[in-house]
Amino acid sequence: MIVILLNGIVMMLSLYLIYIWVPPAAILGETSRIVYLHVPLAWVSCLAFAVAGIASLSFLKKSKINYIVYARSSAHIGLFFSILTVITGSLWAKVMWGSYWNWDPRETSITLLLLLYIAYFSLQQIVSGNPKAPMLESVYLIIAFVASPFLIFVAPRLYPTLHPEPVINAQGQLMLDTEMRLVLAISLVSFTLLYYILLGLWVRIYVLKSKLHEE
Amino acid sequence: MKLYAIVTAMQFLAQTDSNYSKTLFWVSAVVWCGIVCYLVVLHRKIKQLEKRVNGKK
Amino acid sequence: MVTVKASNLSKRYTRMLFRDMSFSVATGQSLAIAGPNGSGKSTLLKIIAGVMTPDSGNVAYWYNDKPVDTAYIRNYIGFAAPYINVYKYLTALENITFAIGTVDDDAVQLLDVLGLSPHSNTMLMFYSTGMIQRVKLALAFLKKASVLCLDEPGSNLDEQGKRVLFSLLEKVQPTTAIFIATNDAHELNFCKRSIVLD
Amino acid sequence: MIKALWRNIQKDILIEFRSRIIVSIVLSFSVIVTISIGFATGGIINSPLLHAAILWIIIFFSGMNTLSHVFFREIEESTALFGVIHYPAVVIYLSKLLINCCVMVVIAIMVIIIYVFVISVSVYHGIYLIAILIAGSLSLAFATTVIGAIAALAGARGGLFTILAFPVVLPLFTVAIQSTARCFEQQVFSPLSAIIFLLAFSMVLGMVSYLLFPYIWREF
Repeated sequence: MIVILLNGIVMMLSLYLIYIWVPPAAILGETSRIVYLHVPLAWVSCLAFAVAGIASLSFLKKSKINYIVYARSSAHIGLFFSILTVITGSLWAKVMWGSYWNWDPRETSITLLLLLYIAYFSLQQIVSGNPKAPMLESVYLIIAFVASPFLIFVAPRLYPTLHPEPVINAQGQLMLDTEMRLVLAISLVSFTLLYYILLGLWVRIYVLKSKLHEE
Repeated sequence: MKLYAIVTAMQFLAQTDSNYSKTLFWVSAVVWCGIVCYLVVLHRKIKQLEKRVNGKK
Repeated sequence: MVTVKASNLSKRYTRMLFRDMSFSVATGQSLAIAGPNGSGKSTLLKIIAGVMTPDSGNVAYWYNDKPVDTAYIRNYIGFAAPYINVYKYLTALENITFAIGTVDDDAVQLLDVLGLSPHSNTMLMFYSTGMIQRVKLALAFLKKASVLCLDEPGSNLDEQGKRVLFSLLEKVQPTTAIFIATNDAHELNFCKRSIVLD
Repeated sequence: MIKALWRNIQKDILIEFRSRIIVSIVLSFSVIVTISIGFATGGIINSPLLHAAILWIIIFFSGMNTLSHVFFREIEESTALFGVIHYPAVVIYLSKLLINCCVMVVIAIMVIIIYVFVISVSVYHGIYLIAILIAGSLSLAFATTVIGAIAALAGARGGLFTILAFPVVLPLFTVAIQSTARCFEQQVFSPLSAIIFLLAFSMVLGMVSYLLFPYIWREF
């Protein structure tokens, strides 16, 4: 319960800071506030993916069933947040560069993450009856987990000729001064706490589901 | 869960009275409604499952 | 001299197949596993052969009183069962070279005894089920392993085939530990000891 | 170890050539797609990047039809247990991996020959092109072999395999396309960085798959 309360307070604080307190960035004005939402969303999707990868790895090592529950729950949250990130990203790109989609390296890596989640869940659907399902899922997740850093090396080299360098590269290289950086940090913390709560909810769902099947 | 409902309501209030740009409004609307609905859906799912588990015992 | 020691094995699918199953079989002994269909005979045999892990308990292999690492158990086991399919696009000899490595004169002689030598160069897709069963038995016996696991070895065999099977079993009995999962009366009383799964 | 590996490979090669499923699928797929693109564009595509993209898409999708077939046949005819009782899972993995590599390299070479024949493309750096094609197809095989096993064990025919393999393979896909595009341009360039990336990618995934494969290829 404390975590929920704590997160409630931090969330409200970050909300207040984002929408009212922090000074808008030089050129972008109001829309620059979206950074404080978009970046944490992307961060949580990656965090969820990493947690799912590590959970699958430990499931392989110790093959205790609750690790696979963590991997699945974390993947659920990751899927939801990566969808949100893609939506907010493209909405914002509409303003920044005038088109909903223009192959910015950040966008492609998040989309790849979304593709990975979709692939993972389609696998999960198909193997749900199979006794080897947990093993198949975690092996695939580990393969994806190992392959994903490679894209980070590839992303900046992606179609370098077509990619216009914006005044402010909207994803991360924003010239953040101290206040903005502080607000971003708080927002990141509040979203991570939110992730933690959602993880607890999903784990609860899986535990209840397995209880149901057992009887 | 009610906490989040209040938080989002407050956020909308902060929105409407000041002249923030439309995109910011849309983006925050998408984000916050998404999260709140997600929480509510999960919460209801848990309640439902708990009812069925207790029902079975 | 090999000993296969199983200690409180248990395995559960939708229902508990068997619980705390313990036995020990040494070279020269044989154990039959009987029980109605779906009682877990094959599962138990797979666990003994090291191809499936039990929910609890374990199977220990001792060769000349030295424990055998689980990764190398497969070299000590000859396994023939209806659920182990041979490659239809390969001929009998090719299957043997794949599984055993070389087709030596023992192999040729055994194929002759099993009446397979005239067809040993045709693909198994053209074989009858009885002949396929004989190929499977040949593969298990040719392994010359110190443990022999057979799941319904007599299935699809005609009288002459069964006679050959029992003569082979008698021949290898002194030097191997034999496990047979079956409901066939003749095979059951071939084995000295037996377990019944319900 | 080597003898065991050779026996597995020999078995798979014999079966593949006798059943001739892979060979017919691959040949027909790559020929049909290349020719249809030839028809559509009348053989005139000016941008090198487009050439490279089309080339790699053909290679990727013909690979997708075949790479999981090696495992799927074992599951379909339930001969997997037969292999497992005689050989450790790693030997089975290595033999299937080598077969997939050969299949992919053959696909790549065949596709490039048909492509150059059907669609007028000016290749300025032939040797580089071949090197990148081989490195790319090898890394495709390395990256997707275990995913092929997963798709086969999941019991889904081709569709699932493509969905699962695409996001994992995307990084090397983009690098391969970019470096192949440069082969169709005049100015000199060194494909070394691309080839190193492709091989590094496949080494890492190959190693991880080597460790993971025994966890899924058991208990049939």
